[in-house]
Amino acid sequence: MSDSTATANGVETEVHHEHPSYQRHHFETVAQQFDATNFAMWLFLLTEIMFFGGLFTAYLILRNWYYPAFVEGSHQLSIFWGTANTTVLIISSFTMAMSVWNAQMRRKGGLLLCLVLTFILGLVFLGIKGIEWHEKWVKYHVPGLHYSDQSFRNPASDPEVYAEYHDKSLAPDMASKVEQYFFLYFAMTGMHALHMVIGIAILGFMIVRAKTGAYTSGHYTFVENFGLYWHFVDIIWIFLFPLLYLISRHQ
Amino acid sequence: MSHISPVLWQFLVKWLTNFALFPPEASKIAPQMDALYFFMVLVSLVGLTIVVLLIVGFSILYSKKRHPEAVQIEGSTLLEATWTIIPLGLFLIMFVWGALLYFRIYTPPANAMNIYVVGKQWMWKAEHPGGQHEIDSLHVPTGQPVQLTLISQDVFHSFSIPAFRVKREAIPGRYSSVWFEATTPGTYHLFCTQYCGTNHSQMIGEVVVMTPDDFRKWLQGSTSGHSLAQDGERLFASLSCNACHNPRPDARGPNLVGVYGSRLTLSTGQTVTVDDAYLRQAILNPSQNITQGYAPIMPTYQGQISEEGVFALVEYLKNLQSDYRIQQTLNTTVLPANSEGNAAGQAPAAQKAGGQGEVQQ
Amino acid sequence: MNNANNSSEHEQHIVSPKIYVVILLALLALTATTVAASYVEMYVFNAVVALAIAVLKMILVVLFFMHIKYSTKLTKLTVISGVFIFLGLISMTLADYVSRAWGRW
Amino acid sequence: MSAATIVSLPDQATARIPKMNFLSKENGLLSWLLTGDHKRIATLYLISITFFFFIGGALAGLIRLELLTPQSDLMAADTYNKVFSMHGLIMVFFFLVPSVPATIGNFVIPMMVGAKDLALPKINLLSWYLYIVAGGMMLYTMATGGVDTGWTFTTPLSTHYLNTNVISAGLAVFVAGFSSIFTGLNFIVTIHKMRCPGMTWFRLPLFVWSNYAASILMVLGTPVLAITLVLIVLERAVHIGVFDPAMGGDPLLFQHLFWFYSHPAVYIMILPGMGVISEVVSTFSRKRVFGYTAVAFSSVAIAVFGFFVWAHHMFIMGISNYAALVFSLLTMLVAVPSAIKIFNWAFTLYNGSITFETPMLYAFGFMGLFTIGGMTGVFLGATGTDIHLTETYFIVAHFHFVMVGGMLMAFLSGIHFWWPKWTGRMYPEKISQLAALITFIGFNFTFFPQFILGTLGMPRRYAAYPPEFQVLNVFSSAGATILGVGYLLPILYLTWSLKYGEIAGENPWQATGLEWQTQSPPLTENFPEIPIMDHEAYDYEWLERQQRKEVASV
Ligand code: HEA
Ligand code: HEA
Ligand code: HEC
Ligand code: CUA
Ligand SMILES: [Cu+2]
Repeated sequence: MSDSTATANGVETEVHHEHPSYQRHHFETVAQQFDATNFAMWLFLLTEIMFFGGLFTAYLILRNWYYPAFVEGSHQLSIFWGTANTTVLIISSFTMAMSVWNAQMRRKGGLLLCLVLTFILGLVFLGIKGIEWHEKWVKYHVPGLHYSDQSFRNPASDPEVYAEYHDKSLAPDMASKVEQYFFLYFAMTGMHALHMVIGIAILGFMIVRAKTGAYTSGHYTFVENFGLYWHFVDIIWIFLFPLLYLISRHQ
Repeated sequence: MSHISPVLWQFLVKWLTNFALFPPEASKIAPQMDALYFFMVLVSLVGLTIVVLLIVGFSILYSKKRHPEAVQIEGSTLLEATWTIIPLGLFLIMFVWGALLYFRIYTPPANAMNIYVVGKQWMWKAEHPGGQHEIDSLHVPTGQPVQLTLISQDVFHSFSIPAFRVKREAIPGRYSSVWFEATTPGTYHLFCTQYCGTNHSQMIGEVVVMTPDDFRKWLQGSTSGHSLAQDGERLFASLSCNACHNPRPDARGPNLVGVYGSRLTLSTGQTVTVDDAYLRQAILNPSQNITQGYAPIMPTYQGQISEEGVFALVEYLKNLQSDYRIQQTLNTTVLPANSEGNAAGQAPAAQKAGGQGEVQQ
Repeated sequence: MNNANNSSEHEQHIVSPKIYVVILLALLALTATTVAASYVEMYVFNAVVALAIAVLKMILVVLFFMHIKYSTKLTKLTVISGVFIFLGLISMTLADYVSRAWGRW
Repeated sequence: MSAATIVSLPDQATARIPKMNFLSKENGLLSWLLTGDHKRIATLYLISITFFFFIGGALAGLIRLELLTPQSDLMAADTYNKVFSMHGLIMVFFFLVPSVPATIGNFVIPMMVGAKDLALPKINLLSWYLYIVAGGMMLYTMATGGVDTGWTFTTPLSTHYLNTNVISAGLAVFVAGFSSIFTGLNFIVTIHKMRCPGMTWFRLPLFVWSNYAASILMVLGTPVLAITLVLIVLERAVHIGVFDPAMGGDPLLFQHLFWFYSHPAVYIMILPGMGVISEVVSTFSRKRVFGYTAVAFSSVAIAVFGFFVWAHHMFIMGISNYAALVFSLLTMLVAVPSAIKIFNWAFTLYNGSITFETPMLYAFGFMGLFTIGGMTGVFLGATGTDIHLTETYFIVAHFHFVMVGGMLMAFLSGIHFWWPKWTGRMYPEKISQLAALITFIGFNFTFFPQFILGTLGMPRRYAAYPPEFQVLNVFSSAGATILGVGYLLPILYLTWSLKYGEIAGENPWQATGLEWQTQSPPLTENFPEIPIMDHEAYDYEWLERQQRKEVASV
């Protein structure tokens, strides 16, 4: 969101007669610049809310219609991995918040550490997601591409899940609706993962720049705004986790 | 030019002699619709006149020549309240009036005669209860409320009869309905008004309104020999519905005699009234609404029955008032249970396991 | 140059790490709760509880990690209006679906 | 007209275009392609949307040509379907949505609020690039066979039954959507954070208010369209999805999501135009807008209520009748603020001192035509009459009255109004007044017969129609030719005026907005120094005092 001008060290931001070099020409004060970019970030997050809003609407309606299918679909997800991923993401949100704090306190080492941790946690999240997706692929649960509804017409054919939930077999028409569940599952987690990928890319960029001390000389707008983005992505997951994994477990 | 102008001239003459601002009023609802329509036209004209008068009047009165110096005014709460409240009032009248019409058009009376209509790219097929089929045309009598039950086989279509002022979308996968009562014999346009692909503009036909006598004659002249319900009965037997839905004490499915119009309690605890839409749903997506006390063992017939077939079954079930004939078919043909050639059908074991009739979320 | 408007406002409220840690622990605890709750058969309330916890977690993240608690009215209003329109989309769409079952339509 | 105009041009013999201005500051293609200057980006936008307007217009010409005769003889039905689909898509997403905001709004909003630039110049430039990418994708779609979904992408038609370029068209609109989101976002931030000292909310010109309202719609509405298009593309790609009834999805869900954006989008299309009208009507009647606050708040009211009426596009599509009632009621409510605006503008004329330059003529055209278009919208908003009128030419007439008679008129009004500021030169007055007149006449000829056609029941999107509708269609096509001339004229004389127009000077209209208190064309940073706002908007007395002071000091 904000500019990427190199930052001169030691510029006193409180002095207004001299503009620090990171202040863009069309802003009157640094405060104004910070305010404006911060507000812009929030507005951008609003658009993101609405973006996911469409998906949530679709999910709620279909879940209402095809509840039994959604139950068996969500039995295919692993609560263990889901919880692990939630934890990972929450911790990464924490390290991101700490990054902002470190930038505010102008502690370069701390900032770097926290950014790197966030980066790694983001990768871990994607890794776990990858494991889960891979399992879907192996079990023919990728709608449209690699799909069979065998496990729902005949749950016993999937001994692992069957042992845990003792699912009844679904009537064929209901069983076919599980594909809808997985379609939404992939659409939602896929969109979320896409946001993670973008976030991680930006994190990489920030780590490089943080090494040069870019954010620890008083101008930490970029870190703060990126933090907002990261937390937002976290919030999306906070909702995806119960929606996809938790709320449809009981028939 | 010279060879065009006579043509153009003919046109204009023809048009001026047949000039119309609105289509013929050939149904009972049409004059009511037109009343509201003309009320709205009137309000619009008055509103437009006021706006134009204000603009023209002020432009003349206060043009720079006449009125070189503007007088600044802040506004006027009173005036502004006026032109907030008056339009609001008028709009609310239109809303209420419109809503009344809407409910009238989409609420068929109980004594309406039902015609089934399937829309598909790019034709309309109508099925009369007496077994008469029509393509791209619809014959209806005057003086008799007619209800259309519409469905689309592929994409959205829209069944529009401008002379009746009614229109309803034919939705894929769901019944919709509309009704009218024709008043004037004649032939009227039938359009598909929802864009439905390449030949959307060819998905047209005609609605022929006849006096009841003529209509009766037409019905007799175009019968296909068996009624829709008879078609349905045959399907009911050949798809072996009667293997489960029969009056025997050990029947696996509920008895369907008199089910139409009754209230059912579902396994979720909800109650529903059985109408056409519910019957269709019960046949094609049986596991979506499980009747209380039964197992979800009914196979789906999605993809095995055409929409016309479903219409026939629905019509049959609607008129199913006694067990007698089901009993008959059962006695003459021995039907293997669950033999509907459903290659990918459930494993029998799974069906046994599915003996869960419990009340649950 | 006239920098008359809100010149010396650059100091952002700095949230102390202690609060961050507390929030982190709260979030983890809530995660554990929601997972545990999902194992209990509560009928409709499974969804209600899980979503309530998610909303709670969201509020914590928004208020503290995202500093809304310390930010201007405008930012608060922005967030609220976003949530409002989001709920509008969902509730009015669902209202259509729910009310279809009411009558014969 | 010379006797009764307010044009106050500098002495043409000595007048010069200021040497330093945003156009002359730097030269070379790169200085344009990498610019951060909102005025240059606005210029880029102006050129690009004009280009797309003429493509859309040429397609409209084809539509009208085909509809001259009842048979589909000029082109086959599938070609016709592609033509109107491309016409709708291009006109809506590549012309009308960005028309006033991205060009005029981009150009004047920073000046109006007294800022040097929009808050996020790079995002602004990015927005233009996204637009160009999207436009390129659209042209690609067109070149490789077009798309025939209609601009509404109706499922399941678009997802399973057509084999045209739905995916590339969908992605083009997706990208264009983000361009629009970024423009809106930028405006909101600028209006909140970049106002000059003394510029309180109620001193903002109404143009800023209405663009603010439109921006809210862009930021909150467009993403829903984006995700809907993503779902369509996925559904087409993997043949499974939530909109497909055969798989248990729901095509109505698509309608809900699509119209959740596309109804607000029609207000995105009209609100900025309404802002233009406020400026123009006030300036040429030398009066403060009657009931400033009411006009300002009505914009916001339209934006907020506008979000909750979307299902009036689905009245016969099988939504529940109760929902239809609610949405119909809300539609009636949202129509009221528009009525308020019309009357407030009319009363702005009262006791004014009115002159009739081209922008004012277009504004009058707007008021008359938008009243008709809006009132016919109410016909459609009432559930009962909608049953008869929906999906017919009545709708086509309705939306062309509001979009072409409304917004396009407002756009032309604004272009003429700010042209002197933009280029430093006047457009030729007489011929432009003629063009305005031609447009008005041509417009009514083209689209008024369509109301009658629609009432008679002629369905829209028909390549062939019953012969009894021909005469009215001939009228309509004839009108379109006149209209085409009316739109070609401005292009010609505006281009001409770039070189030969009279020098405009700072404030030819004697208007009060801050943008008029600086040189034309403005400096790159708009003002020599940041202005301080010490008077209300539309304070013509302040302007007079100011000028007397200047005269005195000379
Ligand atoms: C700029 C674009 C624009 C604008 C501003 C509007 C404005 C309005 N529109 Fe329109 N509309 C479209 C563009 C627009 N529309 C498009 C593109 C479609 C078709 C989409 C498609 O299917 O392809 C459409 C379709 C459409 C429909 C759907 C029809 C259908 O599919 O069945 C409806 C239904 O309610 C509707 C209603 C309205 C209403 C009530 C307004 C109101 O906001 C109008 C308010 C204005 C006024 C009311 C005028 C001012 C009033 C006065 C001066 C008062 C007069 C005096 C007295 C009452 C005394 N519109
Ligand atoms: C901003 C929006 C906008 C604008 C400006 C226009 C402008 C015009 N539109 Fe368009 N129109 C739409 C938006 C718009 N339209 C939409 C959204 C649809 C619905 C699509 C759908 O159903 O999916 C539609 C559909 C539509 C139809 C209905 C098609 C159908 O349903 O079958 C018609 C028919 O007359 C039509 C005509 C015109 C005409 C004559 C113009 C004129 O105003 C254009 C005038 C401009 C020019 C003529 C260009 C300038 C001149 C030249 C380039 C020289 C060459 C000129 C000639 C050869 C004549 N439009
Ligand atoms: C394998 C046995 C079986 C077959 C074959 C079968 N059904 Fe059913 N049907 C059931 C059962 C069990 C129910 C009740 C549970 C439910 O609602 O799904 C039922 C319910 C219904 C209902 C809902 C009404 C009610 O009272 O619940 C209709 C209508 C119906 N079936 C029609 C048909 C038709 C038509 C066919 C043939 C095309 C058919 N069925 C074939 C077992 C069967
Ligand atoms: Cu069927 Cu149009
Ligand atoms: Cu609308």
